[in-house]
Amino acid sequence: MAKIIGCIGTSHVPTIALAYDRGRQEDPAWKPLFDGYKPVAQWLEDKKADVLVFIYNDHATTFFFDMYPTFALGVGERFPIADEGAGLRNLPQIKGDVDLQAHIAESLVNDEFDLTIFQNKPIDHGCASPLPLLWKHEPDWPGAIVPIAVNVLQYPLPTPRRCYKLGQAIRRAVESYPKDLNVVIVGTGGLSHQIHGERTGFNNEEWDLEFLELLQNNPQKLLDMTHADYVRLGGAESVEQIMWLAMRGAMPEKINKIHQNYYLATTTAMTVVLFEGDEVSAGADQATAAAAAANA
Amino acid sequence: MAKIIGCIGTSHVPTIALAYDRGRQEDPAWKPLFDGYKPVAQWLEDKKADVLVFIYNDHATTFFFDMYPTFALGVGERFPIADEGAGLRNLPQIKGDVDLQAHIAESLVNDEFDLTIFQNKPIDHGCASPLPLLWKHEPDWPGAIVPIAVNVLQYPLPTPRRCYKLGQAIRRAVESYPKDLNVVIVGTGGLSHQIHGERTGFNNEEWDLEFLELLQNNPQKLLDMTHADYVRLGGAESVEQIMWLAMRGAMPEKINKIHQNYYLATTTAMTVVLFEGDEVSAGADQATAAAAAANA
Amino acid sequence: MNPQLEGIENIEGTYAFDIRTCNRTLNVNRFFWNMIKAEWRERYLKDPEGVMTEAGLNDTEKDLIRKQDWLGLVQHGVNFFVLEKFARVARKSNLEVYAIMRGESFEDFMKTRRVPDAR
Amino acid sequence: MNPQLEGIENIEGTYAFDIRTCNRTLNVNRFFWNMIKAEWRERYLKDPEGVMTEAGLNDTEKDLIRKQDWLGLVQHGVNFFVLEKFARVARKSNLEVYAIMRGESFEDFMKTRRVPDAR
Ligand SMILES: [Fe+3]
Ligand SMILES: [Fe+3]
Repeated sequence: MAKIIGCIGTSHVPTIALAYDRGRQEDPAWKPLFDGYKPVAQWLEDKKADVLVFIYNDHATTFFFDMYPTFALGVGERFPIADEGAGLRNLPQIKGDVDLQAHIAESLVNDEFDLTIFQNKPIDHGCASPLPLLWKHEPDWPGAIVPIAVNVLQYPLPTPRRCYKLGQAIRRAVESYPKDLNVVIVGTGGLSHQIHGERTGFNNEEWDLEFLELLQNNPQKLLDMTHADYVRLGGAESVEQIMWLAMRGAMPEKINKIHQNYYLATTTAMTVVLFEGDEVSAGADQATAAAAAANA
Repeated sequence: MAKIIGCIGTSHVPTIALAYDRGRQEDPAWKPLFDGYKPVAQWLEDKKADVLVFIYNDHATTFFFDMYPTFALGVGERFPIADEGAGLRNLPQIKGDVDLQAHIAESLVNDEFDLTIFQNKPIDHGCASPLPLLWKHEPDWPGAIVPIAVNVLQYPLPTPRRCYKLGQAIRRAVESYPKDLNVVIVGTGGLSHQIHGERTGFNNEEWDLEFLELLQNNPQKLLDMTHADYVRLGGAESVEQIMWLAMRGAMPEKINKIHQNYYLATTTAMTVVLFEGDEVSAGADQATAAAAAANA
Repeated sequence: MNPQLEGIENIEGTYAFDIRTCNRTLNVNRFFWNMIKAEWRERYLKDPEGVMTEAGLNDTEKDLIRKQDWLGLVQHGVNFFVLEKFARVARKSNLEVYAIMRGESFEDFMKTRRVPDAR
Repeated sequence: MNPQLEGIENIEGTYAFDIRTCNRTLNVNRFFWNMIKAEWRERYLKDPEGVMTEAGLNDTEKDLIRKQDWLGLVQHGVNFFVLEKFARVARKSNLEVYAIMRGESFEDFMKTRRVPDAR
């Protein structure tokens, strides 16, 4: 059976892609960012991660507002990386796994998540910006992506609690897949930033660190907050951190932090964090999940 | 406050639109169909229905499979009626109500329904085929439509139970809208028919009548059935009857049948049925709903 | 396997259209879907081969279309509701397409209906 | 009122982009979104007025675009993420647009950042 071996929270600002493509890995202003991803990339390689379930948002690239989905899951063997106005990037097309993607879609829809299914469309920097920092990709990506796009652009957005429940359902979907695969859940976005209006440039390091602490140890508290609370505390675009709650929902109650890097250079608190499930508590969690499923 | 004054279940086969546009209202083969809608049209006029919440499906017209939504809600003051390959129909554009549509969208998303929001797109016969039989429309439609499209084309479809829950959430959405509006819920599709494969032409009148009976008096039984059960009993395309369950979910527990017409002429059991909530039981229902909301 | 479809394989003459099928047949489904656009219809009628090639269809698909093999197209994984758009362009009514899928003449098929005059 | 947005009106310099706004500004949002297509970008650069008219923009919108009034466009109801596509075509970096929205010179703005060299 497929299993979730850990989760990664990561920023996805286009700046990362830009600096990456320009080869700024050793530039003093950028080195702290890129170095922060190295232990995560190493962990993915060591643990032989086969699949990244990428919970990200489209930034009005793949989807326009004439048809904007709350949750959209991509199905395809390949996805081109989108041109967002500055031309194409020199990266291989993202790799998929149709059978796994279809299984997860079926599981989620039967579990009352009202997905939009997309196919044959280019994918936005929400996924493509951090991806090359996580996985080596010459000549090709070492594994498949399950792209799950979340609306964080056009209110109403899914509530923080709904995102967490999506993560719980993703866990059920992954764990019911019959092939032996090592799956990692990636939640993207944030941390604090605002990039529109006169409040542009807002950051809140104190809140960022509190968010990371709550995410690990008390996620329920983050689910009770409204979108307006996220906007107030972390800046308007930090509301995308609700995608980290989906990632968190896919993990057991107790998780251990393996690595964290926080780098607030200009406007976005660029962050990468890696968690594994707590081995000791995992058994108890599974029993709880089985009981919940039996009662459902 | 807005209130739901009744619900209508109706077939939506393109044949109805074709016969309507060709003026077959008095043709002996078609008269039983058209006459069957007259009491419903009269009721809508008498009751001064302001809004029809139209739970229908797109037939790969507005949406293509490169991006296919489970539930999609349309927002707009006007929607053109689609050309589905045979040219345009001579009907006024469908009328909307942006404030009401946005309210319902906000309410449903906050209630954990993962809508796709569509705008500025032509609408398919799933809505446009029965609409002119329900409402006079010269020079214009007398009220607004809230179009809610359900995926009944590409498996996985929303489960019967999920559709029913959607209806329950639509009721909460409508009843929390501050303007005084008379709202009617329309569920479309069916009844028995199959229009692909060697089994094309399948019908099952016995099941159709049982479905209508269960819909009114024991909808829970219909929620326990799988999509395969619907396909087996009513033919492959009759699975779209899950949209009648969404309609039913928006109504109180006890409903009274005001009118029914069942006309199986060629391949689809064309049906229209009108229900009102039972006045006596409605008070008790509302108390139950309030208690449920308080506990949520 | 989608549990909602359990047992569907035992229903004869029925082809469930799901994500897996659709992913395999997206091009040909799109080719038919495009028939809702007047410009595409006209181009197809003028140059069917050119438009089929432009749509990325393979030889099997082109052949099924040339023969207007409605049942074969459904079995190949085309969704009926995009096929229906093509029927308009091919000037076939739905009832005519239904008869062909059942392997019956149109008149024989209509005799099996309750109101054979409802056309 | 969306209860998830309660109190957002008290957060200064912030404009929640919702369905109601979007429905009012769909055309101009689409105009910017189209900048992800190379062909649209080229046509716009050659004939900005013609392409703005073709996109159905009103005079207010055209004027905001002519002036590259980034803050005005946001206040009008343009989503930042389509505006960002236009910034690429206008050869402005995001950081430059941020400075303009704050009403600061680029260098002054960068001085407020922790790593002013990260460009
Ligand atoms: Fe983002
Ligand atoms: Fe239908």
